[in-house]
Amino acid sequence: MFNLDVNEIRKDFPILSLQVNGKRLVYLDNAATTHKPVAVIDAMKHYYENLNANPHRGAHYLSVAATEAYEGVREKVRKFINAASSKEIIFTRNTTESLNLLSYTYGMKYIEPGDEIVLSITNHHSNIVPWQQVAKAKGAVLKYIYVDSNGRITPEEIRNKITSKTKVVSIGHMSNVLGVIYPVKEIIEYAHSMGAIVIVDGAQSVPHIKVDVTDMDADFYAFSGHKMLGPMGIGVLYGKAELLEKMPPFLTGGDMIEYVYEQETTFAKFPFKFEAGTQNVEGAVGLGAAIDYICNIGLHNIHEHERRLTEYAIDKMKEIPYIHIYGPKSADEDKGGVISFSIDGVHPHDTASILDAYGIAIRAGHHCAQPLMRFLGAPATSRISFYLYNTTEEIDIFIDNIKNVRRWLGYGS
Amino acid sequence: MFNLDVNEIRKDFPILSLQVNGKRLVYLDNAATTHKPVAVIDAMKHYYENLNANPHRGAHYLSVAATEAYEGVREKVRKFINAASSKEIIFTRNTTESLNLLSYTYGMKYIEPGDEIVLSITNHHSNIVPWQQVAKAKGAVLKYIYVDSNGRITPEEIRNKITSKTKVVSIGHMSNVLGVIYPVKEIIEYAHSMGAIVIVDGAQSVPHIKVDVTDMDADFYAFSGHKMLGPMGIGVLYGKAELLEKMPPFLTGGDMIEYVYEQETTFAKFPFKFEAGTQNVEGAVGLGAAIDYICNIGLHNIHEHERRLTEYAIDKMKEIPYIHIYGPKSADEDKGGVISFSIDGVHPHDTASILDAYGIAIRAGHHCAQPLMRFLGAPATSRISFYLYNTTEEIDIFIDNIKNVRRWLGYGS
Amino acid sequence: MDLSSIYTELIMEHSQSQHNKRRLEHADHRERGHNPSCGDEITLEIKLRGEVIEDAAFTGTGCAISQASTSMMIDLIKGKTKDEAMKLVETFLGMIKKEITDEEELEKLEDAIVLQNISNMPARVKCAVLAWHTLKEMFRE
Amino acid sequence: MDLSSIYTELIMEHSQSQHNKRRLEHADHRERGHNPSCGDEITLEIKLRGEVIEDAAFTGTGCAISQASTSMMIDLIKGKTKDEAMKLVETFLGMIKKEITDEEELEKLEDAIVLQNISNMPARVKCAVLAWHTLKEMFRE
Ligand SMILES: Cc1ncc(COP(=O)(O)O)c(C=O)c1O
Ligand SMILES: Cc1ncc(COP(=O)(O)O)c(C=O)c1O
Repeated sequence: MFNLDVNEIRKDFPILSLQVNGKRLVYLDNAATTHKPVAVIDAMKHYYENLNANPHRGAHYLSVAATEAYEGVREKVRKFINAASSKEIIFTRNTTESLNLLSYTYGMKYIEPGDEIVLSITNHHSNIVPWQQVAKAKGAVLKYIYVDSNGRITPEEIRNKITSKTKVVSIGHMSNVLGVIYPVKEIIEYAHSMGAIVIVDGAQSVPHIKVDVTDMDADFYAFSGHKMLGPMGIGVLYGKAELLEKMPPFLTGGDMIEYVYEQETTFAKFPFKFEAGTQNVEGAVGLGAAIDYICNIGLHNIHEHERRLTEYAIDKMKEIPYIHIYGPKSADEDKGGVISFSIDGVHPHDTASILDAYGIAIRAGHHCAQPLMRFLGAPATSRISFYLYNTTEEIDIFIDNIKNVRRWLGYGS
Repeated sequence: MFNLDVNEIRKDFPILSLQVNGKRLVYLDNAATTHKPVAVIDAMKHYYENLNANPHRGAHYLSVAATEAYEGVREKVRKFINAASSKEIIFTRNTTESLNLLSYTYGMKYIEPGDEIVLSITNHHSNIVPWQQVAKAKGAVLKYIYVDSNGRITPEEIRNKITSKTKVVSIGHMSNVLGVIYPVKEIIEYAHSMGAIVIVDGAQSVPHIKVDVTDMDADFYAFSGHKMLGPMGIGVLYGKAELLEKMPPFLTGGDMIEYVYEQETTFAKFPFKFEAGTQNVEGAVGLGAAIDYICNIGLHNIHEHERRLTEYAIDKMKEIPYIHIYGPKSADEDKGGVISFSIDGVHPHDTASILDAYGIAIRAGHHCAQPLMRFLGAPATSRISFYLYNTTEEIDIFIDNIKNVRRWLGYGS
Repeated sequence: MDLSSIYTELIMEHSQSQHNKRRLEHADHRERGHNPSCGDEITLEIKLRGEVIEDAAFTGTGCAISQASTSMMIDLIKGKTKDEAMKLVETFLGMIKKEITDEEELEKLEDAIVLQNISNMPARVKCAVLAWHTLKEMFRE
Repeated sequence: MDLSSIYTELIMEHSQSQHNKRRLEHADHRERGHNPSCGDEITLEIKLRGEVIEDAAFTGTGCAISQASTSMMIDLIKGKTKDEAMKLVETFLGMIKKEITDEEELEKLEDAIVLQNISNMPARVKCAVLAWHTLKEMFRE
């Protein structure tokens, strides 16, 4: 049962009534970051006005309140992604830090010379560069899973690349360029049968589809608060208890220790072992409010709303002969609300600048996915990406102004 | 000219009118974290309602606005600590991450077997444990500068510990237990003459005294936003350009790269090289508002206000025979607004819990400085710490209730 | 939060009385328990006769709550069998977690029942359970 | 922001005209310039006679702004000495940074003066200065 009132939702987002260059903001850059509902902004304000303290460290009222707020969100995140225990939820700054935590700890400890690390060519830089560092330091081999002409990963490709030599597979759940949602459950099952562990980068999936880390049997799962209506500066790393248990710590210092001697230290248990120094409690509280907001609307509604927008946009774009879409050309089940495209004769940066003059925010460039761009043979693309507050009217405005882009560049439309 | 109206200031801090256990909150735990003025809370709200985007990555209006906001704060921080260039300002999550960035990059690259790393026994865990990891990985030697009976570092001790074998000296500018402000300029000068670089942990100093990294000639300087009226989740690392230039990156991924190929990557220049993934722009904006607030009041006024509070508190505490103060017993020029103490016959945790029942927030425990506690022969202490919004009336309330602590524990007062 | 529900006379008596605070000669079991975040540290010693706890004592430092809780536990378990003692530990931990609220059941904890209200002081729960967890560890081995 | 102050006819002409976009046979200098955050990349080639720039051309890809800016720069420096060209580069960069505003001075930039308004589009400044920085690099060597 689809049930999402986008006009009601828009009222919750103050920034959406902003005027940009004299036009109402049309924000189609949600894969980069998302806006915040009043509930999230207010939760942070409430935190600073009523609960602010250093958690875990104090016996006083505020410290207890801050600890409860912080640990309450840990439990909320656990439930949201269906982890077995809230101890398996580590707060980080963002997806990038979550993945670096893994490369520095699991990677540097367990990868050995000749081991293979398998990545997807669609991975974001944050899920490529850290593994290059591990491969270089450890003499391991980096291999890439390539995609077919629709941006999909075939079962054969999985079987070709993931072998008994594979130690780690690290893959994006959904591409931030092509919008394809990958069959991570199948990939994980196969990788496990080969003895590899699987890390899933969920930066683009957690905000938009129901993620169940237990059902998919992911070993690690990473995502960012700011892409799911939450604040900047807070991210999550989920890890299976038995893996977190044996991993060395990452950042060291306050709060992640048991006993510190001049020459030696014993460490706290996970998740605290991985959270050094004063944490971003405000960020966690904001993330908690974002999860509440999302759950209240319902992820199935959000996904369906985005699927409709995607279908609407793709249909309109396909009518325009000088537009080319990368990746799937229909709003299939495995297509999220991200569409990359090019316009004949127009460089993506000009597209973005000209649309901006009409109040329309899109992204142009390599989308932090240069290996994929090279694979696609496009140095840059334009990209629109949706969230629960976007409307078909906004897509109409976008489409209308594509014609203006062409006109400014000296083409008839 | 001293000019600070604490009653006016208190109006800017909503949380200070909170009732805790039926009493008005008396917050004396500012060395742990500080509260936020309306200006800081509003700046973050304003950011999310008007400017929110992923900085550096987009050509659209909001992305440009977010970039300008973020880079504007970088320049503001530069000016605040008088760095030569805003490129020398790296945003991190907190002091702990700033110091870990250094141990992982500078430490792991430049420390060699047999090299000596010199720390102060007063260092916070965040400025000890990372160096233990480097020493262990590299076969280096960790040495400690000890303090005298008043918590001060003598010139002889500096000369004894810092030698031509010393590669890195990492020292807290002000102790979060004893409140002593250390002569970092002199230490840096001597360390440089021995060929060592010096890292200063300014978590406790930057919020309270004027810090000039150029004048003191620090090689690196670290601090946290949340201890200086700013939000959680944002910290700073200052580094000299020539050192940042040659350091390898820390976290890798989006935004810190130039070109990413499947097997290799070239990195951006500093400061971007050290800021991977979507940064905490909201946090930076909040920090910027905090710096404005502090500059508006004036650091000399803040320091003088705190000195008066410290003097007032020490004088009152010295009148009570069963209280013992650790560190300096008068409000000298080099004593910040932090007083650690013990009460005869009462464990610090009981002190903290009982005071909490009267609305008074103090800290009890090891204060993330176990080596210092061991050096002092105290497994735990109680600590009060001031900031610009504290008053002598609050100190009176604290003193009065110390008597209640004793009473609850069964002693006459 | 009502201090008088926690800093009771009974707790003060136990925390100040040193009657269980000593070293045991010829202990059969010795277990160290600690609370890194507080710095509290106790060593629990037990002397058995067969299955029965003939004597028990502790050394170490900590706050009034942890010292009192330890002393109360020792008073409680002396003369009990290991199994009975373990049951009491579970009852105590259940009380603290508010999983056990049945008054009759809780009466078995004798003096230690006064620690029931410690859950109103979340930061101090660790102090109250330290000794009981240490005993559990000891007998698990 | 007024698009017509940036996407001018002149810029469109230059970005679409291919008259400077070719490879130079026997170039004396070749320099690659690039803009990692955009993916723009040009290769600038220069043929000298003595100190005079006899011919110049470029290859590469980029947005309308960077292509036009490159073409305008090439038109401008042809027939100039290296020193004169370097002065013009400084004038151009000074204009973009708004450090040089004197109209007479800016007139020397000929067509390239139309890029003056690019500072209203901060995200695109890098596109406008790419070729000029590349030329500077080339002659620095
Ligand atoms: C001297 C000192 N250094 C470092 C830190 C760590 O700061 P943070 O927890 O913000 O990383 C603190 C505060 O806890 C401190 O007092
Ligand atoms: C698939 C994917 N992974 C990782 C990231 C990095 O996220 P963050 O910048 O929040 O670390 C992003 C977003 O930029 C992304 O789209």
